[in-house]
Amino acid sequence: MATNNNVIERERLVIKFAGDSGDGMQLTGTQFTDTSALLGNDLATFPDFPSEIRAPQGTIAGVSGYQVHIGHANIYTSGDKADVLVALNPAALAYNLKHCKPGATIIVDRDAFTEKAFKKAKIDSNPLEDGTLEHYNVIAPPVTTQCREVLRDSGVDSKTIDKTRNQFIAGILFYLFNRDPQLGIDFLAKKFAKKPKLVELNTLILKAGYTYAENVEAIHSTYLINPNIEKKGKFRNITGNQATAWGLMAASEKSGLNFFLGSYPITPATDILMELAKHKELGVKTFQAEDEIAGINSAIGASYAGLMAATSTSGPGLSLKSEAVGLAFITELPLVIVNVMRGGPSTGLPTKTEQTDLMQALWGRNGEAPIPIIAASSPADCFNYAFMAEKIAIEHMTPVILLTDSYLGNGSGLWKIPNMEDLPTITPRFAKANEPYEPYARDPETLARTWAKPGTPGAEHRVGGLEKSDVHGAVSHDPINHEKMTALRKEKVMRIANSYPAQEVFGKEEADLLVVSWGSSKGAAYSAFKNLEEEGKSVAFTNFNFIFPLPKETPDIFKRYKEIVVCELNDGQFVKYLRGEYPEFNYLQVNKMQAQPFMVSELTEKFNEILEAK
Amino acid sequence: MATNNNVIERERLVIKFAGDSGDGMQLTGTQFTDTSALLGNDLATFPDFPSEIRAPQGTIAGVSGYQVHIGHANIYTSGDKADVLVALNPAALAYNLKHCKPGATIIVDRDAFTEKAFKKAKIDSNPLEDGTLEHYNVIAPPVTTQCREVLRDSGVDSKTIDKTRNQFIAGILFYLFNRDPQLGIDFLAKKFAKKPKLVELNTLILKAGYTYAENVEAIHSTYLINPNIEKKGKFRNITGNQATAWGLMAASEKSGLNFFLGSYPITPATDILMELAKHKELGVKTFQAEDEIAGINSAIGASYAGLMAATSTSGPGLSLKSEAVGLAFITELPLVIVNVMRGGPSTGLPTKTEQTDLMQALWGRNGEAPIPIIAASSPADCFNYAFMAEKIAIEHMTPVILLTDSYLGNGSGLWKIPNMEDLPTITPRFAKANEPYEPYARDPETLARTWAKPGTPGAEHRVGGLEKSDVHGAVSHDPINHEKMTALRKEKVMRIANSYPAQEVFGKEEADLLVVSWGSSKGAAYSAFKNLEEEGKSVAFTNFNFIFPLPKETPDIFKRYKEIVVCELNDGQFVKYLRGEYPEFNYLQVNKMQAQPFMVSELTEKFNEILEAK
Amino acid sequence: MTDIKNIQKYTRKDFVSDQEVKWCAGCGDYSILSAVQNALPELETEKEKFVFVSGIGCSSRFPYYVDTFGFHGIHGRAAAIASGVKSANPRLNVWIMSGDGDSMAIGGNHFIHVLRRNMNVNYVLFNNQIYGLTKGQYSPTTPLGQVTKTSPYGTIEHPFKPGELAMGAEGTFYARGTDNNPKQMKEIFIEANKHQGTSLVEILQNCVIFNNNTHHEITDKTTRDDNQIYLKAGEKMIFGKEKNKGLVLDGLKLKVVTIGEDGYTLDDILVHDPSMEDPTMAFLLARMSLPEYPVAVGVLRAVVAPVYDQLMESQIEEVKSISKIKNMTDLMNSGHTFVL
Amino acid sequence: MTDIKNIQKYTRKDFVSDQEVKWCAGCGDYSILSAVQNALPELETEKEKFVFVSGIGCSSRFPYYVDTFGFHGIHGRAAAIASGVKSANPRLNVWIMSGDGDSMAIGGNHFIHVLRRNMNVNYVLFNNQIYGLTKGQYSPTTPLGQVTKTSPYGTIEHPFKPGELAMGAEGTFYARGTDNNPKQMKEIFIEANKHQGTSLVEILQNCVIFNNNTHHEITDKTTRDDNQIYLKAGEKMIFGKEKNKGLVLDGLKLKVVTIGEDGYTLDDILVHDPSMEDPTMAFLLARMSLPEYPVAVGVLRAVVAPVYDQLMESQIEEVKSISKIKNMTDLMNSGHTFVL
Ligand SMILES: Cc1ncc(C[n+]2csc(CCOP(=O)(O)OP(=O)(O)O)c2C)c(N)n1
Ligand SMILES: Cc1ncc(C[n+]2csc(CCOP(=O)(O)OP(=O)(O)O)c2C)c(N)n1
Ligand code: SF4
Ligand code: SF4
Ligand SMILES: [Mg+2]
Ligand SMILES: [Mg+2]
Repeated sequence: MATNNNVIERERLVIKFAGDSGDGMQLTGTQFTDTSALLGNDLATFPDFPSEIRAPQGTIAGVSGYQVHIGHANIYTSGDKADVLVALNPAALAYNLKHCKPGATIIVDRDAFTEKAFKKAKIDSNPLEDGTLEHYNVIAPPVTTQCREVLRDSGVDSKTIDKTRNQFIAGILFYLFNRDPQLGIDFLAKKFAKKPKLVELNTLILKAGYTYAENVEAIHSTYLINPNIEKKGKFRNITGNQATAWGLMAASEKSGLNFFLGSYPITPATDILMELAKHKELGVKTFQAEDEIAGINSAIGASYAGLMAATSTSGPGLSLKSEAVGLAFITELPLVIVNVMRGGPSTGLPTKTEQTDLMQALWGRNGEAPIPIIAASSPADCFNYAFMAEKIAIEHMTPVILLTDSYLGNGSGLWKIPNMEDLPTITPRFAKANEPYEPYARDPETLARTWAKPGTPGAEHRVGGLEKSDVHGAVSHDPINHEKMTALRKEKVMRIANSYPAQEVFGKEEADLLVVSWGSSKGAAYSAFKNLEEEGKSVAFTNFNFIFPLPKETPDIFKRYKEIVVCELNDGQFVKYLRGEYPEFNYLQVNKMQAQPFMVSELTEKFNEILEAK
Repeated sequence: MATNNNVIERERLVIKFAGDSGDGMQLTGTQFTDTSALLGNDLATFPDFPSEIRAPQGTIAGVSGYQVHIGHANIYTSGDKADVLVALNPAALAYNLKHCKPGATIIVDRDAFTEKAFKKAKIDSNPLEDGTLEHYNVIAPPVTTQCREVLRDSGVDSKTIDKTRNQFIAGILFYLFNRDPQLGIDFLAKKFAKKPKLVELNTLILKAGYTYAENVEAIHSTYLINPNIEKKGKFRNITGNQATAWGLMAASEKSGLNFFLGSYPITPATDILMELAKHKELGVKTFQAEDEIAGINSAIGASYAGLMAATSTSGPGLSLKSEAVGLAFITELPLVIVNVMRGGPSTGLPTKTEQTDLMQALWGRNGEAPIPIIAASSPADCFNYAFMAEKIAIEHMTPVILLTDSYLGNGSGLWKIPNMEDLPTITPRFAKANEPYEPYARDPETLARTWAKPGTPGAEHRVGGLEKSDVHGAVSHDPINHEKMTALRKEKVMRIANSYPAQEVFGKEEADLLVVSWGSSKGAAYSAFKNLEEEGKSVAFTNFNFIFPLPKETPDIFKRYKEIVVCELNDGQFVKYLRGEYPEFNYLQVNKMQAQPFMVSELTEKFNEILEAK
Repeated sequence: MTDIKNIQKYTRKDFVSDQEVKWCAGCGDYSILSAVQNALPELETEKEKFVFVSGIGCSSRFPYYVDTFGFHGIHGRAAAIASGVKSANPRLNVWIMSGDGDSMAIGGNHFIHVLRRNMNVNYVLFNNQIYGLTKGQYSPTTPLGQVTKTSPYGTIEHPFKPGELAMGAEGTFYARGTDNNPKQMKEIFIEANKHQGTSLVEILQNCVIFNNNTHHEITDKTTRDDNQIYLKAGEKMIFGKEKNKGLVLDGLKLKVVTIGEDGYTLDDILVHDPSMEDPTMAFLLARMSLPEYPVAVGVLRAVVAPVYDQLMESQIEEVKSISKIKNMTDLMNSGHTFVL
Repeated sequence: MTDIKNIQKYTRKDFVSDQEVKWCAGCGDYSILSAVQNALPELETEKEKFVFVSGIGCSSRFPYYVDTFGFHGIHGRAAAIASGVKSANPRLNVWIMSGDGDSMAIGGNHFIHVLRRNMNVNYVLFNNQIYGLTKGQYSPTTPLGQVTKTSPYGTIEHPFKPGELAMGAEGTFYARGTDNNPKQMKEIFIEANKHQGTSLVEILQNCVIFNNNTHHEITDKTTRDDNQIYLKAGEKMIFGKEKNKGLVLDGLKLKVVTIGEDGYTLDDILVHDPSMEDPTMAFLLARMSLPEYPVAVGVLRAVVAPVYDQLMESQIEEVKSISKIKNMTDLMNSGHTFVL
């Protein structure tokens, strides 16, 4: 372990890895992340792809990144600006410099800073020499040369050698963070378990990087991030998309129903389909449909057949599904529609994040068709909300829309592995064989109708998209019946709020400012609130995960605060919705339409402005 | 002409024709309507189909109806309950009696009241004899017998003879309304111009009916409805769907652009496609697509190619189009999306009317994509608003949603034929050949971009669903550019409100109650307001046709009234939208979810309740 | 697979629901309904295992009238819904009932994909060459040039032939019947049900109101012997009132010959083999149309091929049998975990 | 139709846009782009009359790179957008550029309908048998059993053959080329452009990243002479390194023979005639696959048939010429009007 005179303890640090897609930045990022977790740090990560198409190497458009935020403190976002930047070529440096803190540590491969590379990156002079990096702490070893030197006699070609460059940097980082390099080597051994040669080469390079760092004078001080002591138990690092998939699967196990996903690939939701497709060992059925419409309709069919069913998509796909969402609603069949939001409108910015599908989720279908909407707030809690969405769908016999987004779906964080026994029960109410069955008879408490699986003798019945008569379910054009059914369907959904957990409010009971966020804005908004609270400001914070129906205590909470500010990554959809629901309050709003997550710093600033303006 | 001692002058009257679909009620209704128009009455009509499928003859489910509201006074709705009911079989009577005023005149064919018919209609005893009709003025000639008698020697079979029954009734009606039967005969001569035999038979029967009425003692008094003197000029009776089609065609002629419709049939919007398909003589291109998605995408293609383009559909079809609406929005191409609303959710009540697609129109697509929304208010003004929708689309380079509904689309009213010269100009701004062209350069006033038709040399450019850089239109993932483009697209749409006509307010400048309606609720809401005004109540009225953006003076109007009540055929969508936009006002609401238009009486009652509760 | 002895003996009546049938008098849909209701008791399947799925259209009202499980879906999506039902529970007996517009206009994509996947369902296509429910617009099977409500000057669209499109989509079963031949329809439905995979049955159906007599030349009792050929496996391809006409192969074309004329004898006539894996013969037979050829009815193609829902089940069973992960607890605790 | 003498002489460069091409190094799309850019100058059409329409996918980025009018649409809808462009203005030269997922998964319905209608457009199908843009899920053309990101245990879906499906949809033109044969691609594009109607050109395209070498056996330079047969109108169907193999008809099947062996001579070998109205031969040729047959490239089918956009125009002209209604004023004042 490094013993450096100058060890700085830090609460939290942001490290950004950037390079071409072939540079192994994703791998190095994961290695760093896993090691941090092993050492007990809390963490959150977020990959940053330039666009769906792989752009030419060495260009700005081709830069792909991976950001990790680690902390002794609890971590709620993947971090604002970077404390440490790893940039494997000039384009990666040029693109990311504006996302670094002043004085940040910058680690580059000096060998990659050639005239040819500058041209590709469209920069005029060498940033290592032209003063660009004057105010940064630059570590610029000749990584390529070093790697080729170390592996000169290894018998592998230089292309293969160059692919180990990232491990030289990893070695430097292990030193810089006062970490035992053996942890990194263990990671490699696991990762490349089937390719011992790769393990050998990369291990040599990692060690070389570490040694280099020990010797070089550029490293004046190293960082120490102590373990997070609030988190105890068994954890894993999980992305939001994986957590969503697992939450659905856990709900399936809990309910005793097999799971079916009908889906069509679309960025950034595809991972959910891919994750679920892996788990045939748990009986998961994935149907990769010909389009989004077939995706949801097949899921409706599976739900009719008595399985726990879901469909997953992103904005444009949700548009295509909207007609069928109405069908699921009027047939009152359980179905979870996962929508991983991305930058819109239309194809928009498909690899970027936004919260712009809220109104679509609320209203995007014909007729009066109110459907419960739930939004997750962190990669890890996607598990819980996916689970909850299924529980509500099944127990209340309704489609449910679960909103996550690119930031949550692709980002990761530490997730405490639950005990299956501790998860809530999920109890489907099926029609029994040879008992009288009325398709639209309802449970008096929830108003849910009874689910009758084909194969149940005596429960033969017909459902469909036409309005049906109360209880009996015959096709009905009777005006009074329509009014009644409309009211019943709505009331059924409104009653879901009866079983919500209490809406959590952080900070003061009464205060000058209540910060409100929903879904994935929570991390940044909460962190900004925390900053203000620490400064002694009169603030409180609440985040909405249950979007429709809203928690009943919402107005009671709102009325305790002088000002309410609603933060969201759109042009003001949630705030407009709140105004429609609770027009008695005045709402301020913070919106960002850059298809990028909020930064804690910008929110802190905004909230301070509001408090000062008072 | 009938000279009856007892002629009652009436301001307005409602006549309902009901029978099996084969009974010619539509024909008799149209004959009566046209004659009324010839005589200068104002009028509105509304057909009432039971369901899309033709149900078995003689059953309640099979009853098809046609209601006409005629007046010396201005007519704004197709009428509440009927003053005169024509019921060609017991089922038609049983179904419609509840829609008749007390004391209404009921005309039936006595011969149709057989045991067999009662069974089909599921009634237990003969309503002509069991007291059911005690409080009505019943005219019950043996129509079938009479017709067979009259045409005994005509050489046609009894099936053909029975099809003339409706003209016997027509004869009675001509007498009852003090009308010259020759008008009815002229109508037949025109209608069956190519079938002289039919004209002959029907004329004989009409005359027989008239004679019968002259003699029968059941007719104590006859009605006279004087010409409406406020309406002057050349009129025609037009349905909302036809008026929509013609409004689009008129816009095409005015703009000098050929017209293209990409559409897929769906009730109740199909008539628009069918009407447009007829007008190849005016160069109209109709593309009956394989589905709604192809319908709108072909229209987007046609718009890109430089034609005036539209797509027409109803609720579920709008859902399917929602992804492509976003494409039209981000490519900033002119396109009118006509949505003829029907009962939802899902397939719902496809032949019935509702205003439940407002929120879908506002929000039904991914990302921030604000699109202008216009709603028509009467069958005749569908022409103007369709024209306006195209004008806005073309001059502001944006898709526009035009909302009508089943009530407007299938209903009809008198429409004053405009002079083409009097219609506003429509001026497309096309790129010129061999001049520099930037796809996202904007007109400084409207912010509209310039339209560049393929075929224009030098204007070659690419558009698409991905976010584009300001001015130049290259694919852009730049965060700041995205924020800017989002704001520009919104601002462009908001500026459309600069060119709106003033929002009309009827009644008092300041009052206790402002009645608010939108779209097709106008007729009933206005009539109810008129009732109250005549009673001297402190009321005013305003109707919204421009839904998004709202007229700028809206809050200034609202603030002049103590109470605001919003009437709409849904669960409260417009009112929720108003609350979101102008939360400073308190809104009362009247909603109806019976997939039936408002009755003037029920609104009058509600408004009175509100005024009294104060 | 089903345990036959436990299945009660059903009659037609067991499959008649209490809903009033709401088609126009004289509509061809009635006879299709009754042929299906006649066939069901012979399929040796418990009543509660049947699921009828439809889209929207006159024909799509079908499920309401059969007293089994039924799903009246949305326009064009019957095949997608049915694919979900069948994948979810391969032990159900799933029928898709759909019109030419429902299947080949808005539903065209699901139509070709369900065939390609070879989902084990029975697919009855009611081909009346018109949109009935919406009152008479042309459909993708309406003949070129026909005047309809949306083609007042005649359509300008070349129509699909359903059987041919099915071959193009690699369909494994295709049969054709006519609405005025209930006995034949019943036979075909029974065959369709036997087939493992997507059994497409096109019924030439008459819409009396909006497209009356569109199939008249083919189906009329006075001409049908000459204008139809009923193909049966293993039998000669013979037709005609006198049973003296037959089909022979002439290069890559079929040719109608009269037995005993031009030197053709019974031996020259082709023998029908719907089980040929190569779809070319079925393609030729499906394409036959008047006046050059009689229209083929009966089972044109029925070949053995892998079935989607069965592959899905067996893949799951296989993975289950070899995986060490038996439940969510195993899964969540597998791989990289950290104890803090 | 175009006035040829007024058209300037273009070179490839005229069709290169200023946008940076963003495909992976080694992607087959590059050579397709350059083959198209090479073909365009020879089509005797003013540059501003070209419109390239695409959906979404790696391949669908194509329009950005051609310096003409371009529309990068939404996923699966290129054919629908292009149908609108072409119907609106039949004088434009419209190209659809679309991937196997874009065309045959989400866009399957528009694909079969544009073929059926025979809209006069050129349709280039980039078949890499994978979803490239979304990073490697199986597509409707991925071979059964292939492991991909969404089929970790192998797909259970039987794939489409694009040419066969096109025949099923009554397509009038079908050609196949390979991304590593630019000269041939250029020839095919020129032929496609000549054809009046929907000219479907399938290019076997390599996705180096997610499905590398999927067409390797067919396209590899060392084996392609034996594994491909380049069909040319009026020429014998001969292939092989030694040009000694050929195709003959054996009943309803094609058979590969060696000239000079088993008694087969050059005379026995079939002559290619893409203009045969009957699609059966094209169906057989399109279906040929390894190892039994070589894969057919070149123009497999090109037949004359009515063209949608032309019919639309002529129907309008005809009605215009006979109608008394010349403008809206005439129309609004026709029929039943009332002067009050
Ligand atoms: C999304 C949607 N689009 C359009 C319609 C209207 N629609 C209902 S059925 C139908 C076509 C019916 O034709 P077909 O499938 O041939 O059935 P048929 O009535 O002839 O039996 C149409 C266009 C609809 N209900 N939903
Ligand atoms: C409505 C919608 N659904 C899904 C997607 C995601 N998506 C984009 S391209 C694509 C498939 C691409 O495959 P292909 O068409 O074969 O093109 P390739 O990338 O292989 O050239 C998918 C699933 C999308 N953009 N929009
Ligand atoms: S409209 Fe045609 S298809 Fe529909 S029920 Fe009537 S006859 Fe049958
Ligand atoms: S992912 Fe495949 S298809 Fe897409 S650009 Fe790369 S190599 Fe080409
Ligand atoms: Mg049909
Ligand atoms: Mg592909």
